[in-house]
Order: sequence, then structure tokens, then C-alpha cells
Amino acid sequence: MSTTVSSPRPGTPQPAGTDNGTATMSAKPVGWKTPVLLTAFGLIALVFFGLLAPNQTASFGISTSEDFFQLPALAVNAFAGGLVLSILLLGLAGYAVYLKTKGRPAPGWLTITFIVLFVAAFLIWVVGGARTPTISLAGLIAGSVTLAVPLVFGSLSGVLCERVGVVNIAIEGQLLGGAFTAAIVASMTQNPFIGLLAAAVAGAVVSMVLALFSIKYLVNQIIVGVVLNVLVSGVTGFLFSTVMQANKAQFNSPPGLDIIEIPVLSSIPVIGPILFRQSLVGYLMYIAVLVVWVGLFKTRWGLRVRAVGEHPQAADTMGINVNATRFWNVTLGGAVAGIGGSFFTLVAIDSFTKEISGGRGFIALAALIFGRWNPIGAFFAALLFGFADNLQSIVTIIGTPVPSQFMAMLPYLVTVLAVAGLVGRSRGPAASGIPYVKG
Amino acid sequence: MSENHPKHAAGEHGRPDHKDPHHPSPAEEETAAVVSVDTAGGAMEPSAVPATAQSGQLPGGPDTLLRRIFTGSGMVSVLAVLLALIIGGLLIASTDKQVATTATYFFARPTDFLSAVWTAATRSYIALFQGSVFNPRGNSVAAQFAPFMETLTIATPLITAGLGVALAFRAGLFNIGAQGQIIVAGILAAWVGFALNLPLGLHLLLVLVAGIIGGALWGGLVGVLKARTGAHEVILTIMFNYIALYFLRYLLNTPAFQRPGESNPISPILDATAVYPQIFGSQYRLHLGFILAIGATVLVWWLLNRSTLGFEFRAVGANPKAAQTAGINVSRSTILVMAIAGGLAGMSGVAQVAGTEKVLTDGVAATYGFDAITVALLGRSTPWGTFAAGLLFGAFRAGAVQMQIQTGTPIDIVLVVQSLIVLFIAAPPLVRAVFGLNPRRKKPARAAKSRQAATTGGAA
Amino acid sequence: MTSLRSHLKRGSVAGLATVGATALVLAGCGAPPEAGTNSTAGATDYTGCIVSDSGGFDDQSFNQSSYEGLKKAEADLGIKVNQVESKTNNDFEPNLRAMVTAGCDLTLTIGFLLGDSTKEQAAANPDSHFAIVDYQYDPAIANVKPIIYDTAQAAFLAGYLAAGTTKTGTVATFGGVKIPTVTIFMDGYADGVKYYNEQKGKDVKLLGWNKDAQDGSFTGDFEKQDVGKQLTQNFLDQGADIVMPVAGPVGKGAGAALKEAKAAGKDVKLIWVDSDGYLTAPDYKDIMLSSVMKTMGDAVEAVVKDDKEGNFSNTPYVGTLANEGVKLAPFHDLDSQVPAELKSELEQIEKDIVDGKLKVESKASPKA
Amino acid sequence: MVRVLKLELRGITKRFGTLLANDHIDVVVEPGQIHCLLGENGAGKSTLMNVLYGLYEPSEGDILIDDKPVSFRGPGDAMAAGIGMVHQHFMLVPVFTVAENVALGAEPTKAAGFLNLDETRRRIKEISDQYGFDVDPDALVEDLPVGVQQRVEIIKALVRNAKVLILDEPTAVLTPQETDELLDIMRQLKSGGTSIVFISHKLREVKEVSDTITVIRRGKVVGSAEPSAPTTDLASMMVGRAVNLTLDKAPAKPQEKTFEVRDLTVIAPNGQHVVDGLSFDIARGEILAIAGVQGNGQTELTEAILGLQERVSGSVQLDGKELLGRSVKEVLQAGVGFVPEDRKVDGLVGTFSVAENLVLDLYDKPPFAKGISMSPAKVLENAKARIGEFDVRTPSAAAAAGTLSGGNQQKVVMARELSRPLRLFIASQPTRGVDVGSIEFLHRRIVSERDQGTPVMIISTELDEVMELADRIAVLYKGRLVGVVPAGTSRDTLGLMMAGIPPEEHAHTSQAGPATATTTASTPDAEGDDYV
Repeated sequence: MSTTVSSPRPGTPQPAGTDNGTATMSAKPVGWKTPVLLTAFGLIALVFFGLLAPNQTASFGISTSEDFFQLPALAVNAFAGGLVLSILLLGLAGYAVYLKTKGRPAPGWLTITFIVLFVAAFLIWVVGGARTPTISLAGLIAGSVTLAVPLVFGSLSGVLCERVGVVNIAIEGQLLGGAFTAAIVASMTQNPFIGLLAAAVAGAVVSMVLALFSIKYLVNQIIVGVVLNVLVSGVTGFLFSTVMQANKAQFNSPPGLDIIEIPVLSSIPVIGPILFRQSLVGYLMYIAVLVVWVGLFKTRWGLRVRAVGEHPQAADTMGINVNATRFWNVTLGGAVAGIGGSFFTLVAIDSFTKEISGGRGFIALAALIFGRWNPIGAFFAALLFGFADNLQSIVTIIGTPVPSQFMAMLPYLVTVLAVAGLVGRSRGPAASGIPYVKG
Repeated sequence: MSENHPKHAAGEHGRPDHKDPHHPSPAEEETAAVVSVDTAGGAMEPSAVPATAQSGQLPGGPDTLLRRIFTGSGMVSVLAVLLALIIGGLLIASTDKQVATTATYFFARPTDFLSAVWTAATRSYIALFQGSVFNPRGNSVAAQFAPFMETLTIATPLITAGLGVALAFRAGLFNIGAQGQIIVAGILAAWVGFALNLPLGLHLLLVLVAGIIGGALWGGLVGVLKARTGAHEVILTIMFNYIALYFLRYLLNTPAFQRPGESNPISPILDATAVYPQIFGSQYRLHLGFILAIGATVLVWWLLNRSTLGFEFRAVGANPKAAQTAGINVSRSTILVMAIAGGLAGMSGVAQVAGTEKVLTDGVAATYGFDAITVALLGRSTPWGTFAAGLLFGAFRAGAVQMQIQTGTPIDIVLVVQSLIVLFIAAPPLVRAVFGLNPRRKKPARAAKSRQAATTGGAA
Repeated sequence: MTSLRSHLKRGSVAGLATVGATALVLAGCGAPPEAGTNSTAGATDYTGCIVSDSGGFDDQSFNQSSYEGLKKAEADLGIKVNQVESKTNNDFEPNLRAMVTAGCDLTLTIGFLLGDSTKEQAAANPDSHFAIVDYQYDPAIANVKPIIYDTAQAAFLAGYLAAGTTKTGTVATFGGVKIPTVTIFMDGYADGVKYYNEQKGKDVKLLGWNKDAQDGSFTGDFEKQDVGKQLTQNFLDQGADIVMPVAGPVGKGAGAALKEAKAAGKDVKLIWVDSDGYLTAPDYKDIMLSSVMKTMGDAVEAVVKDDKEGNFSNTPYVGTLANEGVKLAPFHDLDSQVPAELKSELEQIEKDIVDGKLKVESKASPKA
Repeated sequence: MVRVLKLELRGITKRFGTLLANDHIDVVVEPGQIHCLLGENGAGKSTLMNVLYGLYEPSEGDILIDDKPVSFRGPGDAMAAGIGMVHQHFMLVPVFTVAENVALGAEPTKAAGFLNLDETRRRIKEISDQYGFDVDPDALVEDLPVGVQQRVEIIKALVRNAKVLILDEPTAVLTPQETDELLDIMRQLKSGGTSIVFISHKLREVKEVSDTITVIRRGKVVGSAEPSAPTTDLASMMVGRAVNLTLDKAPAKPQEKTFEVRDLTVIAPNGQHVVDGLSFDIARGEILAIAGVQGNGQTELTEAILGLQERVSGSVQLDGKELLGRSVKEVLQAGVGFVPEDRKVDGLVGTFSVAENLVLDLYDKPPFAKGISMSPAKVLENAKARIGEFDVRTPSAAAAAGTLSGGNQQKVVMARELSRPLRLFIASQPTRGVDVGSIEFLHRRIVSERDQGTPVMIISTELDEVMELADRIAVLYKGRLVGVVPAGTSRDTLGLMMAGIPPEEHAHTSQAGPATATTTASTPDAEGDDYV
């Protein structure tokens, strides 16, 4: 019951012999791709982050003034730091090459360590080269989490849908629908909790349309998703112009959800703010990740869900109502994304504007794939995107020679790299995207 | 031997219980044709509907919008549009002040409310029509037909970008990246248009070529990444849209792309030699790009139906494994089809910078890249279907301007109507059900029986 | 499937019915109005029209202020108003054309993106009058009046004010998208900070904009408010305590972040732009130090009034500190936090700028 | 002993659209019996069983349990009523463990819906011990051999206390030895009180294990028989005519060896050597049949020759030219004709017309294309010729290939591949899922291709087909060649070879095999090996 989802052709149990099993498409080929990529990135690190690094000290603040105890800032000479890290990177790449010659694939920890070190080298380089070579590491990380909140909810929605065999391109629409509904309902009731609930309902409604069309009417799931995004954008935009703008006080001034600090714990440096200084939605995010993970892999519900997503016929023959399972799971996914959408209007900001989700649903989709359809993987992938986003924001603050437009591309470039370079041909649940037609 | 092989031998050979997703599997393929015909007639037998018989399945196969209109489901298409318009109308009415006012005394005088609803919706749609097809209030024949010319103008980039999306669909690829492809095409075309000084004809040709190459590069790059790494093109194209936009913004902040002496992010106006001539003179915006869009439609039709490349694309789209086994290079096809799709979207970029806008701004792509997706979907990924859908959506966009001016209805309503149309057309049974065209089927008897079954089963 | 379908139908129909019925019962019991009450406002033949750029009239920036100006003219002068929003750049020309055909006396267009279309329509309709906000032509066009602002002058004051008020010695600004109408604020602000440092021998740092490099922090659009909030959070982490967002609605993100910081006990302040934020963004009253105002509404109304009275001219209206086209808003609730000395210095600087003793320059400033 | 069920199907009719899959079928399964449903592929047996199992709703008719009519809304109801089913294509989730698969649908849980698989593991052990299954509850199903997967399916049914077990073509994927083991298990189950509905078209097995036989043809019950009935009678009842279909085949006249495979090794993405050092050659005018249980490297072998496998070493030479390392297109151009094992996946584009499928690998060659411009007229002309030549039953050349019957689809593939001059012909499972009439036709075409002097390689898991067509037989086991034996080798020897035992180790059984080896009525069919 591992996180990797591997199955041969959709719906066909392999009538293969044991140890000579036919080639499953999921197994990662021991190719040259990983070692070569790692080496290339190692060299890039050596040249840019090492040899061409400015001889300036980059300093990283770890504690904030609110913290319980203060830790000294971390100061690294950019040149030396870059050099050391890039040599380490090349070492890892060399090990991957060595493993390749032995016909073994690079282990997961190697790639992860490589990414972490590469990011560290990049950070030192970019901070070291800035006009003000000081950043708050704590702030960087806390901000990454904040920016990741809607992404996490969105990708959890994706996990819930795809695990049950329905591709969810409509995450963007679910987020937007949630944001809009949260704003309007919370404004009208003057109660953010009702707004939060309404956001979940709105997300669920968007999802129900997806479910209805893809499950009952067998319309291609990607098409429904794409069209739903347009539909939600149109409806919310229309109502924003006609209803909200006409009477902002009544319809677009939701009371926000406050930050709930857990005393003492929230003052732990770095960890405190991200774990114990969050809004209700932030805490819900952690809970949702855990609940979805436990639910999927430890409960009866999860077993059935995954069976439906992997091999619907098998589930059907065991008396599981495939389409009903799909319908309700997709609906649940929508509700989760809806809650994520409420983050925009109840936590981050206190009003709705057109397109407030700003394409984050698509990044969530990428996070889901990068996280390999696993709630925890998706969580960390979303964090990575949040990190890239926040990093570019901080880097433009401290001033860097890289034009701001290029820094703004960073999250998207990271996504391309992640999807093209690291994820490659990994496969989602076998039956994902395929409507189940009984008989 | 032949008498032992009846035409419709009970078809259960193969894998009766194996539901292959892409093939009609109930009781085997042999029955699929029969079944699909049967379902099209309305008798939905859920367990026997092959996926391919459902309209949403891509790639679209040979049933075009035109053919659908002239077959039984043509009615469904019309009804789908009607239903979308009704829902849009209700949305308009729901926010209308007069409707709200009359609703407060609904029980006292319901006719006021109903007529207000009717007025609110029809007023908007009449304006929409006048803004897109024919304006009887125009003071000359030319002015009366001006809305239609405007429709054609706005349809131009929709058609070419829609063709790009449709072509990719046919090869089994979801090209969400027309937006980025238009942008990159716009960048190259505009630069050639304002930075170079070339003679008439050659200049425009070069602008066109530069734009097509730009789009093709941006699309082809996605194809290369997909073919080499297996990354999903949906994610790649979406990311490439953002990257292209930020790149454009960067360029527009450099002096090379700004007007001399200004620092606004807007390029110089393209040279007169670099812009599309207006077909009917300066009174209409309609430009040569529309003729080229017709040409592109013909070309794509030929490509798909009469060329070896199109054969490969369609084969890869319909069954990549079989295509590969037949010696078709799937990677090459992927790259090529994305490049051609990008080139088509690139034509939209050219239509923008050399046709209507004549400058490059960061809004060069407008929302054409995304609208193109719905256009291609509505056109069922066939060239002429896309052409027709482009005209329809062009009419919506053109009319929306007039609708907003006359009635104050926000343009967003067009998005609602457009997406509803695509949804409804993809689900004919829903439309038939809404209009009560589905033959009623008896169900209650079964429910009673199954309850009994459950109890019996439990006892046994 | 069967159960699913029936459930769906039942659920949705029942739900709709309930909602609908409730709404009707609650709302439908009023009394109808008497027939034939058709009010006609004070009639005049003059029609003022406005075409927005793709930001729309709810952009909390120049489209909105201009629109409000025209609406004010409607109320004050009794003119008719026609407005149309542009969704994309493609809508500019048809919108503008429609306005001209609708018989507008004066058509107001907003932003440099409409520059070319306005020019074209002006040439095609030499008898119609036009005004364009935040753009000017070189050479001037006979029937187009540019309405432009030397925003840097007021932003300069804001920069000086921020530098003089900061407790941490660090102030910040960010933009939505890097365009001149945005960066002109940031340039002036930067110069104000610099001037303060020169005058006082201090070293107040400015985050988010580097005037020399003409680059800094941008959220990338005018939509993602949470990104603006996070960016502001990052400013705070970097030690800034006063932030000036130049990002339309995204500015509310800055407000939200500062409000949170304030709630957490930090002494932080916000400088609004375009309008007096104390009035237009009242949620942030208690942290609103001041605003860099472009009194666009007044200018628009004045232009309309002139034209209505037959006094149209194509000489650009340039909003400056001198004509109060741009100004620093009052400090309102935070008045007590601005030292009297600083206030008088600001007055002096304003005077110097008006007198031309102090030059405030931005790459984006209106050409003389 | 537990009470056993009497199961009766009365007048069951099932229509798919206008197609009548089952036509008023009556069957009575007496308690504690092994009741065989005998019929050709496509006769409607599986549809009937899916109706019984609640997967399909019958259009008409009733199911009775202990004389009381019941109706099943879904498999859940059927299971609750004591009916279990082992599907022809296993209904197991490959990425789940055995225990998870067994638990699915009736999961034991702790509080709050948490899974408690210990209970399931215990039951699996229990049943394994009782019937001598060797099944690890925590193994991933995708790692298990087919035979074990089948036992998991049986366990699934038994855990749910099935009183009637439906086995749908259970022996199709088994070696002869595994088949015998399964028959033993069936007898054991019967003596334990479980009734079994055994669906098959393999007469030998049916006769060996059944108590009663009901024969189904074209959706109708055509009669019932005792297991003692003569094989030929059963066969003609099933097929609907007298069967005497031994292929008339002239002895091979092998010429020079033009196709040589040396040390061919294919490494799967997971690092396994799925084809391991194969060497063999084929002469012109000779048919080499590769026999073996499915999944022993046959697929990879053909794909390696065609250029579809990535990690390949060794040498494959045709007419002295190396094929390895070339693109599929180049290999096809070198004169290789290829019929893939799964025509729906690899051989045809279902949504394409028959005409287009007939040029699927010729579309860019003259006369069908000039440059990149294709000639629809030429494509159509070709289609008409091929359709006539191969007797493809299709409404028109423009009909989508996916709408044809399996046999006709296979004819389309075969027609396409045989329509160009070949230097090597490879056909994988050439008659899988094909009706009897088409099988004869296809076999004759293959032999005539041989007679024209083309080296032919047939890959088949069906022993009858192998024995009928082959001039020499090579047996694959776990990617290795167990041996190459001449055409007349006995069924038993081949069976042992398919289990990995080389012929020299069981030489004593090679001649004078049991009576079952004599082929009187050899009508190989779809998924099966042998009728007899």
C-alpha cells in the first residue's frame, strides 16, 4: 500500500507470470535521464552559484521578534557556500551515475536531498547577490505555507477525485466558486463560519456538475473541467459586477477568520508560526491532509475509493456502486477545494474580486501530479510551489539583478521542471479519466 | 462456410465482462454501431452505451457540427443553445432591478414580475443580436451590416486558435496553451512589423511567417517536452502561458519594444506595410486575416483528411499503441502536431497585431487562447465545426459590447452562455430530458422487486 | 446509477423549490406601485461617455475615479452618461466607436492602452470631443484633451512622510504591474525617502523599488490580493513598517497584512494611493497614514463642465501639487502620530515643489 | 454440512440494443453439482453469468434460488444470496495486497471505519490451509502468478460463503498442469458442498469434471448432455455442425534460413530479463510456432523484433540485415509483416474506417500517397479488394473497424499485413477471440504465406493451434527457450515444456501419449487451448 500508483493498462489485470511480469508502464526505467539531469544541475550550480557567486555574506534570519527565544541569524559567504554546496551536488550526481552503471535507479532520498541542496545553493546565491543580502528565513517559510494553503486544498480535491477515477481540471473553478460564495454568504450573515461552510457547499456544487456530466453523461472529464472553469469565472464575474459592486457593504464585506495563536507553541522559531499561528482554514489544511491520507490508506472508505479508481470493474463485482462512489467522492473533493477558496476571501483578504484565485487551481493540479496522487506528496509539492512563489516575492524586495518579470516566472518554471524533469511518466490511478460504463 | 457465419453472430466473443474504456464493450464491438444508433434515438440504455457513442468523447471522429445539425441530434444542438440562452437570461433577470422590484409584490401582481423577467432577458439578447448580426437602426446598409463584419473580425483569431486546439485534440493532446502561443507569435510578428522596414507585401509576409514560427516554437516546445519526458501537456501548456506572459511583460519594459520617448508598455504601431489590408475598406475592421482563417480551415481540413501527416495525427490520437505498432513515430507526431497547433494559434497572434490592434501590449492575446478551447470543443474538433463555432462565439463577443452599452449587462454573461452551450451539446440526453424529449421509461416495478431481492438474498 | 440519478433529481429539485418558495414568500408580499410614475430627471441634451480599459470601473484605481467623476457630473450638471467597460484590448475600438455613434458629446477614455483607438476615432470624428486619462499625445490632437498627473510630486511627499514617520528605518512600496502610471508613484516615493535621508543625514531604507534600476516588487496583476498580502508580510519580515501599495485592489492585501500585524502589536502604517483611502478603504482607517491622491473625479468633472459650456480645449490638464490635481491626503486618525515639525517640513517641500525649487522627476512624468 | 442452494434460471433473455445475447435460457443447477455451460466464445455464456451475478439486469426472465424468484440489483445482492464468481479476466486490483482484494466490499473494520485486515488474513490462511492454496495475504496481487491470482479469486468467493461458485473460462490462462490442479480444487469444493457453474469450451476438462452439461449456442440453450457423451457429439452440438476441421497442410519445404535471432535479451523497465538470451532461426517456407503460457516473454520477443522495446541486446537478422536498433517503420519496410497479439490495442484504430485500417502501415507509400498527399480513392480501392479477398464482413469500407466482430477485425489486420510482399511474417495469437469459421480461413492464409516461401513465426498460447500450424515448435518459459521440437511432439511433452521442463528430462512420455492427444475434432477457439 505504498504511495506509488502503478498499474498496467487501465482495467486489465495482468495475466502475467510471476517474476517475468510483463512490462508495467509505471515502473521507472533505469534510464540516464536522472543522472544526466542531476549532473547538469550540479554543473549549473558550480558555475553560477559557486564560481560566479558574489563575495558577499548572505544572512538568513531564523527568529522573528515574536519568538519565544531568539536564535542568531545564519550568515554564509555566498562564494564559499555556493562552492561547497555545488560540490556536494556534483557528488550526489556522481553517485547517481555510479548507481546507473550498476543498473540501479537513483533512490528517492538522493533526488530529494539534491533538490534541497540545490534550493539552498540558489538561495545563498540570490540573497548574496542582492542589494540587501539579508532575508528572514522564518518569514520565507511561513509565507510559503500561507501561499500554499489554497494550493493544498486544491490538490487534495484533485487527489480525492483522481483516486476515484475522475480527472479534476475544475479545481480552479472550485476555488473561485468557494471564494465567491464565502464572501457573499459571510457578508450577508456576518458570520465567517457560515461563509466557510457555504464555500464548501459551493465547491461541492461545482464538483457535482463535474460529476454529473462526466459520470452520468460520460462527457470527457477534461472537457467538463475546462468548461466549468470558464462557467464559474463567468458566473462569479457577472454576479460580482451586478450584485457585489452594487452593494459592497451588504454583499462583499465578509468578516474574516482570525488567526488563532496557540500560546507558547506559536513562539517556537520557524515551526511556531507555520504550525501554531494559523487561521481556522490553515489548521483545517493540516487536518485535511492527515484525514485524507488516513482515510485513503487506512479505512474501508479509502480502500473502496482506491479500488474504484484503479479497477472499477473489480469494485463493481464486489458490490461497490462505482458511479455513486465516484459521484460522492468528487463532490467531497469539491467541498475541500471550496474551503480552500474561502481562504482567499475569509483569511487572506476581506473581499472578493474577479478571478481572485488567479490560476492557483492549475498549480494545485500540478502539485497533485508532482505529489504523485498522494495527499502528503501533494502537500509537500504545494509547499514547494508556495516556496517558489514567496521566494520570488522576497527576492524582488531585497533587490536582485534578475528582472522582476523573470522572477515572477519562477513558480511556473519550477512546475515545468518538476513535471518534466522529475515526475515524467508516472501514472495516476489506472482508471482515472475513464468513465465507467457498466456492462 | 459462409452460412455458418451470420452477419450478427451472437457477439460475446472476446471479453464480455472486460470493459475496455475506449471501446464499446457490452457484448462486444459488433453491436456498437447498432447500439449507438439506438441511443441516439433517445432510448438510453445506460449499460449498453459505448463511450465512443457519447458526444463528449474526443477526438471527435467524423461527426461534424454540420452533420449533427442535419441528423437527429441537430435538434439537440439547437436546443442546447436555446437552453444556455434561457439560463443566461434567467441570470440576467435575477440581477435586474426591475425584476427585483416587481418581485417584492409578486403575489399582488405576478404579471409585472414575469414581464420584467421577460423584458430583462430579451432586451439583452436583442441588443446582442443587433450588435452581432444586423442592426436595423443603422443609418445606411453599410452600418446595418457593420455588426456582422465585426463578428467576422472577432471570429478570426477565435477560428485560427480554435483550429490549433482542435488539431491537437484530434491527435489526443489537450492544448490549453493557445494563449501563450498567441503571445509569443504576437511578440515576433509585432517586432518584425515595427522594427523592420521592408517593402509592401514582403513585410506583411514576413510578419505572418514570424508569427507562425513564434507560435510553432512555443507549441513545439511543449511537444518536445511531452515526447521526451512524458510530462502532461495540460500542465505544461498552462505553465507556458504564464511564462510567455511574463516574458512579454519583460520585453514591453525594454526600450526595444517601447515607443521612442515613451515608457508605456506598448509597442510602436506596426508599419503600414506590415498590417493586414482591410477587406471592405476602412469602414469595417474586417481584415485579410479572415480570408487567411478560411484558408487555414481548408488547410487543416486537408491536413487531417487528405494528408499522411493528418493520418498519423489521427491514428496517434485515436490509438497511440496501434499507431506505434504500425510504424508511426508517436514522438514525432506529438512534436509536429503541437508545433502546427502552435502555428495556427500564432496566426491568431498575427491577426491581433497586424489586423485589429496594430500594436503589441500585454493584452495582445485577450482571452482568445482560452475561448479557443471552447470553440474547438463546440466544433467537435473538426475544422469546419470549429469555423462555425468560431463565428458563433465571435458573434457573442461582438454582440456583448452592444449589449453592455444598451442594457448594462456585464460581458461575463457571454462566458456563462458559451460554457453552458458546450456543456449541453456534450450531453444530449440532458438536453432531451430538460425538454421532455426522452421517452418515459417504467422503473417503479424494478425498485420494488430489488427490495425484495435484498431481503431474500439476506435470508438465503 | 439508478439510485444516484433519483437522488440527484430529488435533491436538486427539492432544494431549488425550497429556496425559490422561501424567497417568494419572504419577498413577494409587498404592494405594487401605482402605475404611471415615470420620473424624468432634469433634462439636458449633453451626453458624457466613458470607456474603461480592461481593468473595468471597479478597479479601485483610475477607471473607477474617472467614472465617479463622470457620475458626479451627471448629478451636478444634469448631463446624460453612457458607460462601457472593456474586457480585453479588443473591445476598445468597438466600444469607442459605439460611443461615438451613440452621439456622445464628450467621450472619456482611460489609460494609455486606449491611446491609439482614441486617436483614430478623434481623427474620424473631428466634431466630437474626447478626453483621455493618463495619456498624452505628441503632437497634440485638436479634439482630444489629455488628463494627466504628475503623481510623483505627491508621492514624493508620501516618501518623505514615510521616512519621517518610520520607527524601524525601513519603508516599502510595491506595484501591481510594472507600468508607468504605477512606477511614477514608486519613483516619487523613492525620491522622497532619498530627500529625507539627504536632509536629515539618516539612512531610511526603501524596499520594493529601485529607482535607478527601475525595478522592484510587483504582484504581477491587479487580482491576486493574497499575493499582495504575502508580499507585505515579507516586507514586514524584512523590517519595514510603512507600506505603499500601488496595485489597485491588491492594495487591500497590503492593508490586510498590516492590519494583522497591528493586531499582533506592531506599529505599522499604510499609505494608500489614487483616492483618500481613509474614505475609500475604511477597513484600514486605523493604520492609514495618508494617501497619494489623484483628484481625477474633480478633473473629469471640470473637463465635462468646460466642454458643456463650450470651452473645450486640447491643452493637457496636468494634475500637480500646484493645482491640487495630485495631493497628499490628510492624516485623519493618525494625525497625532505625525510630528508637527514633519508637518511643516512637508508643507515647505510642497511649496518648494510648487515653486519649482524642488524638482521631482520620474521617467514616467508627463512631458512638459 | 452447510445447506446448499438450488439455483434456477428461467427464461433469461438479455438484449443489448437490438442484439439478443441471451434468448430465453433455462438452466437448473442442482445443489452440490458441477454444472457445465458449454459453448463457443460468443455464445452468450458470460453474459448469462453476468446476469446471474447481478452485473446485468436481465431483459426478461427470472432467477430462482431454492424455487423462490430473486432479483439482483448488483453483485452485492448476488453475493449475499450465496453466489460467487471468478471472472475470466480477474477482478483484482493489481496494486492491492491479497488481503485488501479479498476484503474489498465486505471489509472488517474497527471503530470509525478503520480497516481491520487481521480478520481477513486469518480467513485467507484458513481457506488456504483447507484447500492447500499457498497464498500470502500480504503479497501484492500484481506480483503473483496467474494461477495464484485465480486462487485469490476463489478465496474471495469462499470468504463470502459462496454456495454457488461461477467459474468463467477459468483454464484459459493456465498451463495444462495448473489446469489439472484447478480441476482437483473444483472437486474438493464440490465435496465441501459448493455447487459450481463451470463455463468452458474445452471438452476434455468439461468431460473430466462435470456432473451435467448444458450446451449454449448463439444465445440459446441447444441441449444438455451427460459428461459421458462422445466428444464429437458435444463438439458438433456446440459449433452447430459436424466438425472435422483438421487443416489440410502440405509438408513444409524449408529453404534457406533467412531469419536469425541470436542471444536476444530484453530487459523490462523493472530490470527483469523478460527475454533472456534467445537464439533461433526460421527458414523460408517454414512455420515456427512459439508456444508457452501467456506472459513468458512472447510479447516482448515480438516487440523487440519489431523495434518497440527499448532495452534490447543481441542480434536479429533478416536477409542478413540487422533489425535491432531500427525504427518500427524501417523494420516494417524490411519486409516484416506483423499481427499483434491484441488487435484492439495494437492492431487497429477502432474509430478509423476499415479502409483506413487496411493501410495503417502503408498510408504513406504509393499508391496511397504522393508526397504527403493521400489518395482516398486508392485507399478505398485497396479496401474493396482486400475486403473481397479476405471475406471481411463489414457493412462498408467506411465502417469503423471497432464495430466489426473480432474475427472480421482480425481479418482486417491479417489482410493488411499480408497485402505487401513479405520477407518475414509474425503473427501473435492469430486466432484469439475469433469464431470458428474465421479461424479456418486465417489458418489457411498463414499456411499459404508459408508456401509462398515466407518464413513464418506464430506465437500462440493455444496448444492446438501450435500443433496444427507448426512445422517446428519452440517453447518459451520465463523468457528462455525450453527447447525446439518437431511438429509431431505430443501434447504432454509440450505441456511439460510449457511448465519449464526440457524435453530430455521427460523423454519417456514423449511418444504414445494418452488418448487425449489424438485429434479427432480439432476446432481451436478463442481463448482456449483445446476442445478435447
